[in-house]
Amino acid sequence: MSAVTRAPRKGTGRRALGLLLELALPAALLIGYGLWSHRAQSFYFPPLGEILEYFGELWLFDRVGSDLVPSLLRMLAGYAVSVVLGVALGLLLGMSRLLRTAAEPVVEFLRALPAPALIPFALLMFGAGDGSKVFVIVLGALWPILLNTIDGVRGVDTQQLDMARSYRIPLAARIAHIILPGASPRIFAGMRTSLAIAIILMVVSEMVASSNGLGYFVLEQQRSFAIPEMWTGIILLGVLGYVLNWLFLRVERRVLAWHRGARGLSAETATPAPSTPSSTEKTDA
Amino acid sequence: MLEVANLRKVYGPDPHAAPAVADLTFTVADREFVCILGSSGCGKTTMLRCLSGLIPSTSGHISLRGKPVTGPPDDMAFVFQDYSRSLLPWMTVRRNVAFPLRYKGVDRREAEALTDEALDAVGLAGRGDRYPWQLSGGMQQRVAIARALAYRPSILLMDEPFASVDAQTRSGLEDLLLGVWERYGITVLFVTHDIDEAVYLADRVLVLRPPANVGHEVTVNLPRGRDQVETKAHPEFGRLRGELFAALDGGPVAA
Amino acid sequence: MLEVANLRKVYGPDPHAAPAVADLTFTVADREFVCILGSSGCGKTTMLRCLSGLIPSTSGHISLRGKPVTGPPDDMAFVFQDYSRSLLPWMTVRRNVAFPLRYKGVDRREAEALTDEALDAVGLAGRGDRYPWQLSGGMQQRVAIARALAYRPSILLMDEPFASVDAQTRSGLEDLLLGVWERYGITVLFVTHDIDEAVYLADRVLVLRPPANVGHEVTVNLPRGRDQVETKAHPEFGRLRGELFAALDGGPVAA
Amino acid sequence: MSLEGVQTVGSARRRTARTADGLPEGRVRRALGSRRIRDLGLKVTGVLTVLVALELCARLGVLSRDWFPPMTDTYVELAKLAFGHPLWTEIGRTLSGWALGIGLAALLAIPIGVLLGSNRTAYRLSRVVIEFCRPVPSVALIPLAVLVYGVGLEMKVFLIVFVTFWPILLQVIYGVQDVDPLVYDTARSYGLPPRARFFRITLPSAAPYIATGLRIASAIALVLAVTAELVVGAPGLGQSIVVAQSNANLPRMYALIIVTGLVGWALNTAFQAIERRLLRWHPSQRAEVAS
Amino acid sequence: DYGGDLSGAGVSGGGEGDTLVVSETAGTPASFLAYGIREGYFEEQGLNVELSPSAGGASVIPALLSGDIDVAGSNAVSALIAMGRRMPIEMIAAGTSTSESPDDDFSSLMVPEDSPIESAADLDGGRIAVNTLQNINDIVIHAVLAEAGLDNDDVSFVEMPFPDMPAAIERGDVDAGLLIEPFATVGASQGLRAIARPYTTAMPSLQIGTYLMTSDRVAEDPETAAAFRAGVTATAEAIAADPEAFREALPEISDLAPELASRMDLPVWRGTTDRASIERIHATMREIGLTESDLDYEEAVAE
Ligand SMILES: Nc1ncnc2c1ncn2[C@@H]1O[C@H](COP(=O)(O)OP(=O)(O)OP(=O)(O)O)[C@@H](O)[C@H]1O
Ligand SMILES: Nc1ncnc2c1ncn2[C@@H]1O[C@H](COP(=O)(O)OP(=O)(O)OP(=O)(O)O)[C@@H](O)[C@H]1O
Ligand SMILES: [Mg+2]
Ligand SMILES: [Mg+2]
Repeated sequence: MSAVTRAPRKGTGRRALGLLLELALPAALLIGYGLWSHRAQSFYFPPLGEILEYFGELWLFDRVGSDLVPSLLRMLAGYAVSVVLGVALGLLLGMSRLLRTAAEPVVEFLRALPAPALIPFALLMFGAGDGSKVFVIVLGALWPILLNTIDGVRGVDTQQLDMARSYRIPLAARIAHIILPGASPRIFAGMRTSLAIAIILMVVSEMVASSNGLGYFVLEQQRSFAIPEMWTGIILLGVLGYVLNWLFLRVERRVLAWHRGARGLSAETATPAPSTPSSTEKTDA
Repeated sequence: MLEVANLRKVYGPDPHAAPAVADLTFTVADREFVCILGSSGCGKTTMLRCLSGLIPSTSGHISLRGKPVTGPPDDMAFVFQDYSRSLLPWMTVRRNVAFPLRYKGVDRREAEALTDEALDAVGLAGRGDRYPWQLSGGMQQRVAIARALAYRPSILLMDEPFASVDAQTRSGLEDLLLGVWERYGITVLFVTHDIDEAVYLADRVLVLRPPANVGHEVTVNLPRGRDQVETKAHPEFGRLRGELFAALDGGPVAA
Repeated sequence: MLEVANLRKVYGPDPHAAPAVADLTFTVADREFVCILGSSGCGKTTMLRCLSGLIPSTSGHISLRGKPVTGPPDDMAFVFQDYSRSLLPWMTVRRNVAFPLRYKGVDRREAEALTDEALDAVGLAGRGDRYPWQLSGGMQQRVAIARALAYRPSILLMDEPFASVDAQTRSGLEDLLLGVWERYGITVLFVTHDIDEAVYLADRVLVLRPPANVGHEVTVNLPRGRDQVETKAHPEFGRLRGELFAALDGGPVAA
Repeated sequence: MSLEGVQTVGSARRRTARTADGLPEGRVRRALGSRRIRDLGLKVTGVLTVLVALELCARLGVLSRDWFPPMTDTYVELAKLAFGHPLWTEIGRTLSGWALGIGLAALLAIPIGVLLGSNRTAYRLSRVVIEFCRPVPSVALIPLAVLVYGVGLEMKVFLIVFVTFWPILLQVIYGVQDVDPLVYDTARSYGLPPRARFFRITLPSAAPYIATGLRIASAIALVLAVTAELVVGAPGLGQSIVVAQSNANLPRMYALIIVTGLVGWALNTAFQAIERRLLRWHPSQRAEVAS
Repeated sequence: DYGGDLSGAGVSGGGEGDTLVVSETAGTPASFLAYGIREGYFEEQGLNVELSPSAGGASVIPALLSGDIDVAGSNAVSALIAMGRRMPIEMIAAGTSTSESPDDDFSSLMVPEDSPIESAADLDGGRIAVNTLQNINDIVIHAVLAEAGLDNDDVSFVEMPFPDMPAAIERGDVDAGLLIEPFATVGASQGLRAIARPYTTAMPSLQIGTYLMTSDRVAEDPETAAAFRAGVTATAEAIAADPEAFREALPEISDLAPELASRMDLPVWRGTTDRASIERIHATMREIGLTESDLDYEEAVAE
């Protein structure tokens, strides 16, 4: 582990620089938009100042309890179910050719069903409460995790599996210690994609049969042509996505530390960067 | 103990393709140390994989202690030729070695002891907390060997296990292996490209010829308690070496 | 031609950690054949990677033909120790050998010819259309060698390139390499664990001791036009072998 | 042990082995021929299981008759639809949006993904924007898309690109970061120029990830095409669903939803066929090719 | 069997000149236009109308502004909200209206058969399903609640598509739902009970639907707007004169099941915009806070 974590000493200066770097593009875009929207006076693209004003009014912290929190809870519940279900099913289908073949048409069929068309079904099965919303979220967020898990499981190095078999590692341990870690880079890729999809579907699900939540809010504003207010909702979703993704990456960094090391991504040995064989590494020396 | 009869293995779906192993028949006695020599690509690895039950044979019969082999038997350890890919990159060296022990029913304390002992024996005592990808090639190979030794198998299959270590270390590992073999009475099948090594280690040397059937078989009558200097100076050693060299080079030599 | 001065390489972000290579200084002349011996983990691979510009050194200076090395130089070929991972699984053997040629500006026709010639030379003439993972370990290693030879480098770095082939093939490859070296006048840095091989091939043998600084240097004065039987029977061969054995074993021996 | 003996026994065996080949060979070939059929059988079984489960649910009253049309009605409607050309026109309309959208998204996301996956600076520069845009719900953007692009094909394509770009991008980034460094070193040591490294090394290495990404995106794109049609009424399957729904023609609505699912399945099957060809070399496909 | 487009797009009547793309809410409103096109009332005006069904309400207004469609079939509330936000649109013709008498109103506020809710007064604190939020539903339900001394803030609205409402009401996911034809008929057949006829309660002959064009277009090309209005009026008159002919045509011009078409209550069409309705709706909107601006009727409606 120790070789993988960064040296603390040079950390602060570099971190500040990194932060600056990360904020450069968003800042430029915001300024650009601000200037453009001020001049354009477009109805659907209101000036930045106006949006921010409404944002403060609405979300600090008027509607946090009434809309944001219920939305978040639904989303987290849906995401959690998706992860558990996706990884479990993915393992099953990835390891068994028989099950995979049998389930393929059904899975692909379900995957292609549009969420809005499924909402009626969800309403019938789970009622208009949170159940149906979680269901819709799961039905969208499940697939990236499931597909990545299946493909990840199937792509585990055969040499490692042979090793495990030759030492007669029992199935459960083989799953826990070889198949899951081996597939974990892909599972994480799926989970990260799903995180955003879960947020999107949270909104979609709240657009029907709902009386609170971010989706409801956005829809209500849209219906009443309250465009700046609607934008605050979209911005809030972006912020939400960013924060959740940041948390996600922290976890991933932990879990996939070995992978970053083995793949030379922890700024050590050869970085696969086309342009930076020396530049990034010289700084380490 | 191990009986192989008419073993044949063809890769891929077409049974008419060139076989990797064809018509291989031999037996290995309990506690025997058998070395296998053969040119590159003659089917040694394939044979070991079939014997270990990792891949099914196309036809023929393999039995271990009288029971046909259908999957990896208990108490077997395998050191793969492609050692670097057989180590798990997400586990430290120590955990790589200890990993199979847990599922053999060894308790944690003992597993620790076995792991430390094995790592120590292969000269990696201080590297337990590294990851495999932080080690040199030879070290990785020794981790794979340590894993097999710590497992205390009763049958040990080794596929060119010392290919990436220096001569010095190699001699040490040879003697280590002989020590373990004698102490625990295990059966060893050992693939190597080094004729000296084969003669030095083995009770019997099989020479495979493509597609792997036993082209030549040499019983090594050198006294046990072998020694790197003494044994290799023994006149019989030179004779066996010459015989194997000839067998590898040309066709079978009338013994 | 190649000058290495005070080379030091520490893995990881902490420059105070134990170095893999420390304070290494040597030079290699143009068209020289230099073999490198050293115990497992002493830093041979690390050294080659630094020389090739694949990884930056922590400190010290490397220059090739007078120019400092910052990235892989042109006309260099590298045969990696972990050959199986250096082959691209999505390309057939033939394409694995041929693909670097395209980017060297060799036209398609000539690339074909070079590829066929190289595959033929390493004894894989009929296997061009297979994928690497359908080959035995030794064959994979030979594909990596063929790729390097077909590339017609002017400097060739080889990291235990013959570790997985049988003695027979190994001798053949040694002679092949010597032939190529003589014909095309290339500079070779060759890491091996086999002392005989080192003496047989080299103009000069460097013995590295952990952390890799040159502990001993032996100039091989055996006549060129070497021959597996004659050269190895030469009395000087035996003497050099002994000297290197001692150097690997103990401390530096006054030459 | 007499070696001559071994030799003769060996050659005799070789002869018998050759004659005995006929048997296992026939079996293998039959097994091969039947694998396709067996797979088909498995798939049909899978589908039938679900259909029977649905029918059971309907019969046992889990799904009320009042709210669900009898499945048989839906099937009849489906059969009727399948023989009329309007259905195929609608599918064509939806698919043209799908194809353009996913094509454009892939064209954008793959190079950008490779860049971001291999260049830390580029990644850090764009990270905030990416993570901010990713969770922006497409449905909320529909009015804006309609305003800028109208209700036609462009709007659909814009929405599809906006949404599917992210999953593909992420998969590519993860794929690029999973390239074996030794493979990369090989390329560098042989002096491959960056372009060649991209096409020869990075792209094939990341291909399994990209393939998964495309399959994920393919379904999302279809869902989005239909959703856009549903919400704004651009012509296509989605609009047909709205029309059927507004007219309380539930069998047709469900039949159309089933058609959507079937289209998704067909697209995935096509993707998988391509994947099997292109990724022959990958462990995930090897097992199916060899032994 | 299925001669036309499944999505109903591209139904157009002859007539020379440019095609006028009209987007109208799928279902009965779209059928109205389809009938007019089929009977040639728009062709008579020299218009070549192409019909594109939509989900209706507010969502068509962006499409109108983008120029992709020429005329948007929406409802008065969405239109007034948009105008209140200074969007450059105008009403050029009237869409659906409610009938004169509550008995053949095409809308119903429905509750489960065994519901304790007997009248609007019992709705206090309840959840009411509506097909779109911030819309005509708010206005008409306000009227119903106002009669019982309640206000819109005393209930909460839940948006869901009409087809899902009967089930949701039955299950108790919502306490009541505002259904229109043909779903009110469907609901009744599933045992739902109507407690009010909100549309007629709000105002008999209340105009709900409206056709919109951008103000620029109306200013540039008043003839087209007038021609379209004339076509709508002609169609409306034809249906008023012979509703049964329209009813019979329904299964053909829409996907409506013939059995439903014969049973359902039809809305009423009028053609020209009804000033009283618009003013009434606007007043209620002010009251419940859907808009803050004043109504400038001459600006809002082109006649
Ligand atoms: N990626 C890495 N990260 C950290 N340490 C490393 C890494 N690679 C090698 N080392 C360490 O550097 C030292 C030298 O390794 P190197 O691979 O150069 O040895 P070598 O001489 O090639 O050995 P061998 O003959 O076994 O291949 C070893 O102690 C090894 O553990
Ligand atoms: N997965 C595979 N698919 C197809 N052919 C294979 C596969 N693995 C090995 N072969 C072929 O089988 C033959 C025997 O290979 P094997 O690996 O058993 O050789 P080996 O004796 O171990 O050689 P080496 O000493 O080089 O490791 C070779 O011709 C090889 O090409
Ligand atoms: Mg082998
Ligand atoms: Mg090395």
